[in-house]
Amino acid sequence: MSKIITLREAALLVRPGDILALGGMTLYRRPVAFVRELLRQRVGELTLLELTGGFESDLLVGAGLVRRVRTCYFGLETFGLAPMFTRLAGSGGLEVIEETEATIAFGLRATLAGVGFMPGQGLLGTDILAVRPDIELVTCPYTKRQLVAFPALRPDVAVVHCQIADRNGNARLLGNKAIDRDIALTANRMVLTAERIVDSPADLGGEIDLLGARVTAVVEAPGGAKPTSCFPLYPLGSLEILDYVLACQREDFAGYLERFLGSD
Amino acid sequence: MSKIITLREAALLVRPGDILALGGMTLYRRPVAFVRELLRQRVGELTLLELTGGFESDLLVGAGLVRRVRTCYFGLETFGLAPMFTRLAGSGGLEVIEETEATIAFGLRATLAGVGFMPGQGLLGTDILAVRPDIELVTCPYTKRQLVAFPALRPDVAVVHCQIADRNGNARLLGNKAIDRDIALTANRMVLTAERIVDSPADLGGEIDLLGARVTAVVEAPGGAKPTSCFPLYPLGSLEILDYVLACQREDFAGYLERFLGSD
Amino acid sequence: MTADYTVSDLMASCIAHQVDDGDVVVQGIATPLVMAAYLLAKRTHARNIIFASAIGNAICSDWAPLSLSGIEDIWVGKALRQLTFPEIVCEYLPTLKPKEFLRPAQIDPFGNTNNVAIGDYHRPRLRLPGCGGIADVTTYYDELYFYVPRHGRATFVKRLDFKSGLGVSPGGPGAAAKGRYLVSDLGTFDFSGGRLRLVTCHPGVTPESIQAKTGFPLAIAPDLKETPAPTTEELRLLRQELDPLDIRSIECLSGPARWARLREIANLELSSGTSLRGGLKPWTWIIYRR
Amino acid sequence: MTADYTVSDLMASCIAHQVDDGDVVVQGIATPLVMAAYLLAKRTHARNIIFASAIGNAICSDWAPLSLSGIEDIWVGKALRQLTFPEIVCEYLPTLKPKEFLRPAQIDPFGNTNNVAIGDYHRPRLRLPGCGGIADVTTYYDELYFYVPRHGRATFVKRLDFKSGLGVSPGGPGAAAKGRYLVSDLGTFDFSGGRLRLVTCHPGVTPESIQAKTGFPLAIAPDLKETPAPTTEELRLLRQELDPLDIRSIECLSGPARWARLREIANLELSSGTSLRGGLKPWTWIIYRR
Repeated sequence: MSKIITLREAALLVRPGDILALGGMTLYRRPVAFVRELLRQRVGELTLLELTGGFESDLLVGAGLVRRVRTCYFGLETFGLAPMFTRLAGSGGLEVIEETEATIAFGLRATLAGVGFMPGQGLLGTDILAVRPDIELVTCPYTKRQLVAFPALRPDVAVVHCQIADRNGNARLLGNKAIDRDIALTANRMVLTAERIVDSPADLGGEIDLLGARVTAVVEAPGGAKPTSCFPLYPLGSLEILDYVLACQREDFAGYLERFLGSD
Repeated sequence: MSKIITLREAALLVRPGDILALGGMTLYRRPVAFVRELLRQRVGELTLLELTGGFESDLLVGAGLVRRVRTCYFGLETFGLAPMFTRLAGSGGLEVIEETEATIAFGLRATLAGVGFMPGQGLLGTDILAVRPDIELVTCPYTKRQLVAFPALRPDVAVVHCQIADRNGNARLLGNKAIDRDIALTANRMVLTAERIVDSPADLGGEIDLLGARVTAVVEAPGGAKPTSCFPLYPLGSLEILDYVLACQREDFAGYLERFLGSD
Repeated sequence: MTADYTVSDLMASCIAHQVDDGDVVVQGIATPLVMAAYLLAKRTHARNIIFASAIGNAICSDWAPLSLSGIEDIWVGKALRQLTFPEIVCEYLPTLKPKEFLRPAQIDPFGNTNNVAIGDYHRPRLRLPGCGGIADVTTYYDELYFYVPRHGRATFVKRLDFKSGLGVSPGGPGAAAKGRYLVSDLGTFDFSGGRLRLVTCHPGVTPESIQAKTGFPLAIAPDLKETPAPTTEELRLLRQELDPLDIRSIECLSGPARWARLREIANLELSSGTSLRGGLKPWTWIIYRR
Repeated sequence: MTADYTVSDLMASCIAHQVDDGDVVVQGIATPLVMAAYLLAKRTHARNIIFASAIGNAICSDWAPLSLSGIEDIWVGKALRQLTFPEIVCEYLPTLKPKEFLRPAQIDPFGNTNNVAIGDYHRPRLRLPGCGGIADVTTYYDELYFYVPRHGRATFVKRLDFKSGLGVSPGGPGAAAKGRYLVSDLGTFDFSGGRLRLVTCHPGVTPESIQAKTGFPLAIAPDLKETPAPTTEELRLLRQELDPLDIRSIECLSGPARWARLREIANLELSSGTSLRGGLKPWTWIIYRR
């Protein structure tokens, strides 16, 4: 019973309304090929859960498939603001759940530990708490100090692009590890896209980052992170990212999207 | 300003009454050479903090240098009970703070996060809570479920034996990782003993497990884990462990200790 | 018991049969019998199981024969990944809820266990090594599996001296479901109705002799059967491939017999050089190649 | 400002001087100016600093020149260790309390900052990318360091639209200690007395012109000085070794000028093949050698 399926089949694992967690960060090792297929199938009403939102996240937002984003940064780094996120979040067309590194990291750790929260430092004294009325405080029973109770986070489905995986979904991540291991362990469904698939763990050439036992499906997708980077196979496609920024600048998101979906 | 010092100098970093955390586990990659030096200098009134206590821990206990142990297992695995721990804990000559894997793991994570506790599953319904009146419960503000608030743990001094380290204390751990990274990051003082010391991180041949920035002193100690194992350099000295068990069996701990201190 | 196999062979076979293909299985400290059984399952009907272990702090899918002095060969040399212990405890165990065979020093009819102290906790007749993570995982594992290599009234007790592992409350919710299986050197048991119940007697063992060695009245399954003997292929695998030094049988021994056997095995490993095998994955060796 | 160096050279030099040897220093997202400064410190007076970074999720002691498309060359190819992001957030940052230079979109006189939204949060005039971890780390860092590449009244505000980074409460305990340093393209500042205070003006800049571009009354140090220019050796290192493509200057640009410069750098990297260098450590390459 092989886990290897096509991109088209894998995209069916994402259902409208899902909390979709994307691996990698901003412009690095993003599951772009998978997102292209989601855009083709127009799976909508999504909640995007990411460490940082970037290029392909902005396409999903611009295409109207995202209802809500949960991330601590959504932008194109040195290339500037993420155009569609900036527009839609500014006009009220997109719900933003204000996250920080700690709400995401401790939230996933709470789910991993099987509990409803993790206490940590952060947020106290800032306005984040005012726009996150769902976040409660907790008093340390030992120090009596007030702490933030970071609530547990769990994706419905996680999608991670990796450099190399075996047929069971054991995978190595080179480059940023981001929160990929954590979304893979906590998601109810987990899709792995890989530059290369090998037969057995012994062929991976190093320790795994993702455990096959938690992987639902594996898709072969060489170049599947482009134009984001896939260290050390290919660098960030800076010119492609600039093209996107400038297309949006001249109000041509729709045209860009059409060209993007036409490419493969 | 080199961090490289001798075993004798390093042992001075442990002060009477310290909470001493030992790296490795049970019979694997234990800092035995360092403990031999502690036994020679007779640094006492120690609280031993370990994932699991084993051979060298039993020597410290038998020599009367330990006032209190904090561990979730103290024994010699397949070789049976740890003779001196068993005797002294049974006769009231040793205080045992009953730990479990979770009290140790979450306790160290609390310290790492800079908070007084971490909530987790475990202990509820068992008698551990009855003998650990210092452990409080906490209610999850979201689920209203009662959880154990594992209290923060911090060693005064941590000692870890590694296969290879650089002069700054960046080190790789092969074999069991145990709680070594966590005691190294949380301890106020940190001693590293190493089979081999190289000049720079580039000579380590792989990713580090311990960060030099948190290491106080580095000691070259080839064979420094014997008779416990140091994977893959040398296996467990099963016959040596048996010799110890049988010496204690014939009430000759003192003779064994003398021979042990005479060896190097 | 016939002379064809040992009781540890039989127990390894019983444990192996409880493992399903695809399981994540966990081994505690000093449990070679369980390791032999997991390897047996992997080499027969459960090729895709994943091992995790207290020793090695690793997840593995590949395997090596059992070893006394070179126990890390299995867990480290063949690891898919080595983890830190806090990762295992705070993340992997609660998330994966693996199948684990626990060995209690005391167990009551409801699957509550003690590995901390015999007698009064503060002045014990026998201080035990401690419960490791049993007081943690038994609060959230959905199913409990046990093994007892030396069945006796000291182990099967009406009332525990100390509860360091959580079974079920008599008649409590889910009582029947949580306790699942126990194998001793005398028979196999389930927890039907929430109480330990004898299901099969090992060949040559009577239910009366088991009851006599059990410190509380045993429920007995109406269709009590004999435990099936290990197959010829299982015995071949155990003896020739998985555990040729018979390390699994150590758990059934105690005192001088155990020490003698340990010495014998240690000497055998030393003379045959099996205590540190080759075949380790390259990244664990990188530092020694230069 | 003389023609000998750019304002980003000067700011890099200023930031480098704030780094002490042995520091653990952290770089946030999209902050090449800070990276250039850290490398400059490492190559001059602070050889033993350790870098950690949001991009790369790694701890490094070795370095590589700045790159736009190959930014991971520094952080991954040269890593002492790659970490998962939760390890960094939940463990390393609170434990190491590193030195980090934050770039606020808005900052008030007390070092409170905003990187979330300009205008009303729910209907912002400009939605910003978000604060990353600034709302977390500023609650426990003992000292705060800032840089502002484009000094203006939009950034230096009397009252924040949204507080996503914690400075000090006016007159609160430890107020003077927490805010430590700010460098902009016009001058350098401390938080003496708990309020932003001008300490040096960059060459050619007057305190009046800085006040005119600051949205609140500025305190001014009694011994106001001129910011020392970068040394010849610092300029040589920045231009020839650390950042020959002048990626650090991008942060001082905006709009079409920025896009044009980015395109120029990207094309340069493509043509020179510098966007993915060699020299990566062997274990990152293992899978490609076969």
